[in-house]
Amino acid sequence: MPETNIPYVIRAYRPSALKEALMKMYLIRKFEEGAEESYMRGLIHGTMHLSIGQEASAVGSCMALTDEDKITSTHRGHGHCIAKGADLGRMFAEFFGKETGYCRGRGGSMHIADPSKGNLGANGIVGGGFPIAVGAALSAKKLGTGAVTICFFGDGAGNEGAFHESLNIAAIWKLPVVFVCENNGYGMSTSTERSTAVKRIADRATSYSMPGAIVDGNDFNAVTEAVDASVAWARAREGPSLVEARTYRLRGHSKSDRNRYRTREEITQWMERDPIPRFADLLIAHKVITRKAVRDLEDAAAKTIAEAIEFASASPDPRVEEATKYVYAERVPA
Amino acid sequence: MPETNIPYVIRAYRPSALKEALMKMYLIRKFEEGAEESYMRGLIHGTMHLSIGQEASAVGSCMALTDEDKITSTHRGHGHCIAKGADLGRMFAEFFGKETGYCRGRGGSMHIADPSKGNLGANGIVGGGFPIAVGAALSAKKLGTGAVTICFFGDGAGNEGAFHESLNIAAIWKLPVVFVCENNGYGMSTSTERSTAVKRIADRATSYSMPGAIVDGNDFNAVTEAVDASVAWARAREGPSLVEARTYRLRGHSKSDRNRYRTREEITQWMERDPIPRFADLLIAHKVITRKAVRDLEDAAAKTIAEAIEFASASPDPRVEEATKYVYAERVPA
Amino acid sequence: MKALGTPEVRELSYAEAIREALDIALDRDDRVFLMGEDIGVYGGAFQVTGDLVEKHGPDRVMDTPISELGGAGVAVGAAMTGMKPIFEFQFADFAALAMEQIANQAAKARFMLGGSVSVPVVMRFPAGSGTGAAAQHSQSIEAWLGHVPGLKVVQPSVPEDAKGLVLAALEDSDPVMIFEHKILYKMKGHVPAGYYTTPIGKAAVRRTGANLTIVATSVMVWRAIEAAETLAAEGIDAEVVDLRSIRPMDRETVLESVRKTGRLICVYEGVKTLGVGAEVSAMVAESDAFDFLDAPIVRLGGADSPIPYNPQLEKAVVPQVSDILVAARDLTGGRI
Amino acid sequence: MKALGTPEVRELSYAEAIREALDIALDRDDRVFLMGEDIGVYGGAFQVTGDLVEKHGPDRVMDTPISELGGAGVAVGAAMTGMKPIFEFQFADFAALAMEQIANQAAKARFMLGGSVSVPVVMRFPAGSGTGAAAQHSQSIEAWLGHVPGLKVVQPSVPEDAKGLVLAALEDSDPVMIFEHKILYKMKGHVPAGYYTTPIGKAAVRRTGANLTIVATSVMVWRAIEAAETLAAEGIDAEVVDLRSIRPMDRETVLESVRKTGRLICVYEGVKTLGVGAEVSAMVAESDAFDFLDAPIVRLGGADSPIPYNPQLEKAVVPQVSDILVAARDLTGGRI
Ligand SMILES: Cc1ncc(C[n+]2csc(CCOP(=O)(O)OP(=O)(O)O)c2C)c(N)n1
Ligand SMILES: Cc1ncc(C[n+]2csc(CCOP(=O)(O)OP(=O)(O)O)c2C)c(N)n1
Ligand SMILES: [Mg+2]
Ligand SMILES: [Mg+2]
Repeated sequence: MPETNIPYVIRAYRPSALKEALMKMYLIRKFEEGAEESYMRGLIHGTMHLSIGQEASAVGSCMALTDEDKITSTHRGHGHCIAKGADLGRMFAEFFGKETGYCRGRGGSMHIADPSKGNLGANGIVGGGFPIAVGAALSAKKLGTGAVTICFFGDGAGNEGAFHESLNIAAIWKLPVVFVCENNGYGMSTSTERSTAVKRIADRATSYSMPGAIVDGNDFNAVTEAVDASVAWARAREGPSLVEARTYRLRGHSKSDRNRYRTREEITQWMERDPIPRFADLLIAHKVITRKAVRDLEDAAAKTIAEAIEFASASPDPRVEEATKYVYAERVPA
Repeated sequence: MPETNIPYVIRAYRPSALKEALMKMYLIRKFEEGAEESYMRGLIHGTMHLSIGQEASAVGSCMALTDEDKITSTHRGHGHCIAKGADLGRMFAEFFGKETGYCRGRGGSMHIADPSKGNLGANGIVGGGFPIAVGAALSAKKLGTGAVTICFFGDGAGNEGAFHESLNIAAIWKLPVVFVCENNGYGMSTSTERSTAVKRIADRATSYSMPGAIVDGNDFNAVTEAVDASVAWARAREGPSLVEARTYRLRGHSKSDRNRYRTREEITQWMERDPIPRFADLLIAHKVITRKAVRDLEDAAAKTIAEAIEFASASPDPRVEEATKYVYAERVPA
Repeated sequence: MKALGTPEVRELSYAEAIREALDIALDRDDRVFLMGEDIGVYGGAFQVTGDLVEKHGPDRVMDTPISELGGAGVAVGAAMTGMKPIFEFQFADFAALAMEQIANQAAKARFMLGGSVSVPVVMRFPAGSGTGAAAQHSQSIEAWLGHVPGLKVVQPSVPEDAKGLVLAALEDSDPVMIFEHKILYKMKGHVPAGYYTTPIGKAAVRRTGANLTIVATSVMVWRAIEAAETLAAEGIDAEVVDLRSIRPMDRETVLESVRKTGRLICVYEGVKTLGVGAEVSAMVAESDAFDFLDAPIVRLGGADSPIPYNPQLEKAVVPQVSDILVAARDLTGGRI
Repeated sequence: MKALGTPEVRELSYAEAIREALDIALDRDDRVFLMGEDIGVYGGAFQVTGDLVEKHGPDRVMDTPISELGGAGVAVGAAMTGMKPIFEFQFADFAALAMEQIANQAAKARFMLGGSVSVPVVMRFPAGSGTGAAAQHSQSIEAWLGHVPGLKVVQPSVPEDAKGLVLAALEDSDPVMIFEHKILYKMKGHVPAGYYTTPIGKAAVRRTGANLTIVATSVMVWRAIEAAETLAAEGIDAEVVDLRSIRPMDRETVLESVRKTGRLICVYEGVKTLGVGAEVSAMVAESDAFDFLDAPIVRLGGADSPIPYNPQLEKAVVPQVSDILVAARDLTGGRI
């Protein structure tokens, strides 16, 4: 096979990194399934938003990032969190409202964060992460850390004013931030077509004189190639860019969704474009991994999730007397 | 002269309408000068934003509008108000805080409005008028009035989130609204270049799949031709569009501006592109009016302004006991 | 048995009662239309609009993009130009994105323009905690809007009022903000059929009592009534006043009760500091009812904390029946 | 004559005092930077930043586009990741555009994330009426932010505190909101040179008195002092407490004063209903100081109205010295 026909990720990453990426995609899938099941079993309070079907954009986007690099995530943020290296036990513990959770049980699914790995947090406010991501990029520029920030957002979020203000500021100040739109075709029940006055969200990049690209968001290779280019662009101090990853959420919007706004067929069609087997097949085709080893990975992922759930279940609840701890800093730092 | 070389406005409007337009431009200029002088004399409280140099975009944009059509204006809104047919005495009365003012002395320069002529008001909030204009257009569509709304805004306002949200909504719902950007190169002290990540604000129209056009905002003919086309487009139920009129404010941003962010030369250059003599010359060249008649118009404008100031000065102040009148409706309408 | 001529009385949930009001309004007045995120085919995040889009069509039950500032502002602009829009925020918390159109435009337009425009917009805010939705989906921000002259702000606690206040809001020529409580949506109660309005600015005495006044809002009215029943068994006779309207506030009903009982507890879910109870307390403390007070005025508000996710913590930061009991016993102890 | 070792004391205006604090902060700490509309070469709408951009350069005194939500949010994000931004709103009124980043993000991030992040952002809000700028440029919205747990909210009334509170805000690891009053900017007062901080959460007794406590905020402190002087001549000895901090509020200083005087007037410019005075009143009415009260608690707040443009009307809707005199005489009349 001539060099140029070899997919980007095979050229750019070692087999170990690619296997790890596939493992992360399985972990996300099993994590979401585990969360769904835990929800059914009444272990999880409130609501949550599953990213089943969107694993490629989460993991693919984070390939070129280190723990110094930041991300801002969304209400549909479990995948981003795992892609950025979070501990699964602490994630489940958070969902179960436990003291060992990432937010010590105060935040739940919509606020899960792991600043130690550069994940500044999911957000309950659609579009809430836009300016925060730009601020993180501003810090990186000022502190000279060379870090890049990825701002994940949904197609629906792209209609918030915060999108416009943030992309504009990022552009005029040439900040190292990559805006990754996970366009899954809907904001809750409202299709992109009904909510968004442009066919290609990436075209909005022109309003900020920044590069914009559209990729198949269920194609790990395509996502990684585009986002890596954006990350490199940002690291080279060329400023922000926008990548639109076209994908689909295979589950409902949240736990209360009756899916009345889309058809069974549409969902089935997208199931056939599941990003995980596609990526596994790519790795097998390029001999990065064997089919058997893929099955092993998947099994290992399932086991890890089971253990994480166990850890979370066994963890203690926060003390009710400490309900309002963390509203303010306990002391002024030096 | 072949028909096609005849400027649009000469072809499209009767001489009486064109003379009236020139008169309005003089009225705006003299109004602003009168306001400036009144301010110096201590008759006006607070601050105000003069539109000297921007008369062509105000008057040119409103040429195709009737009293049924609406506009939303800005903090720099005196010109729009006059273009939309306001009474000058009541305008001055408002500036002087009088009961006979458009807002009964409660609003001042930044809130001047004349709903009877379709002017929904200046706005103290930059970008505050965007969604209001879209709402007015939605009413027109729902009520089937055929009315069009013009939303005036500045280059600086184009960086507010409200711009993005409003243009998007107007586009998806195909509403009869024309967004007219008066790009005078600065938002207060901040040049468009330093604040805005795109060279041509009209290019942002692509983010909403709507037509966008740029014109010389000091050229009455160009403004009118572009905005009239947009108004016709809206009346034909084709939806919104965006027109960027490149202009300049010859005075400081407000009364407290020391003009430290721009050069004398720049101001002088733009003085040479004053829209009023340019339009007068065009009308003279096309024999719509004589030079003498132009001078008469200018004199008449000055006289009208003097009378308006006199009316305002002689008007009564609001009664202090009625300071909080109009916070709520006095009664529920039938 | 129903007497002839009395209105039909049925049990509806709070959400159904609101939907009925919206339905009636859409039928009665062409100028009324609904806007909000996912209020069409989805039926609204809390199924308040339900199937209204099927009956009235997508032009009158309009799904908006996720653009709270723009959406609310479009409603404001439409209200200024002849329509009567009802805008649903998906969660009250998102009003933070639209405060400019609510507080700077809608609330002030009539005044700033010297009475030359009206802004008869209605906005609905599903508010409050208790659903495990954490800090950004559980707030009670009625105090923000209650602080804004030009707005009217109501907080129905029973289905009957929820319906009546929506219809009253539509008769009003000023902007009316309706705070609904998410955990009340499923609560059932008697709701008269047909058209009626519940007056804006009037509190309702839900239980009469002689020893103690409990002024409560929204879901706290239910907790106050429950507490009052327990207290009655202990010989403490509490009067429960459902404030219903935050702006304007029904001064007279509250003062009259306090003059009678001499003791006041305000119970509200919003953050205690600068919350609705602060205003109730101050209103009483500056009035002639002050002289009737036999004890300090107690406020039971939400803790000065965001709402936590964990359900036990979530409960701990807002007043519960037990908190009301403790406060009431404390306040009346040995003094009745 | 200046005693050896006492800090140098000079007269500076309130705006100059803030500028000096910003200058010191920029010098001391690389992480500090300023953001805001026209704060660079223009020097800020009220000339608070003045020529700081010349000294510190445009990377540390950054003009932002007219994007309050984005600008404030960028400051929040920068604060979460190691910087100490100071964001200037050109007018406090524009905070309505950024409430989401202030109240939903900055205020709640530490809590929602279980203590794993800090948001040491400082925001400055030029507030208040008296400049003829009408309804959208004259608001006092400290009550909105005072209602939000996670924030700290201060309101300096004198140049010395204005400087000291800016520097204290920068030492704080939580978001601190500083409400400055536009008509105080030119007011001069003693300001110590060099670095010092004024504690957040502490009120200041500006005048001691025995008959009456006047708790005032911001510009009202000056009016209260002026009134107190007139009252003194009439034999009414008023204590004036400058609240300084809205959140946290200095309960003890207020209660101590009320326990002594038995009478309380709260004077504030914000809208009366649900304004700062409501909280002060309720805080006293629920405390043990209640038993010391000899008279109702009086609130003098802004009228329940937007701020009008006409200067006479503008004055009429916010408390003036004469209003304080009337209230004080009324409250103490025949009862001292
Ligand atoms: C400001 C705000 N508005 C509305 C919501 C309610 N909401 C949560 S997720 C969502 C849809 C978001 O759509 P999109 O950005 O496309 O992300 P997706 O859910 O498809 O991943 C909505 C409307 C919210 N959380 N915040
Ligand atoms: C939301 C808001 N932010 C800031 C201001 C202060 N301000 C008033 S006018 C102005 C500049 C506006 O620039 P532009 O939109 O270009 O209009 P121009 O003044 O140039 O006509 C600013 C920053 C405001 N009034 N409202
Ligand atoms: Mg989506
Ligand atoms: Mg401009």
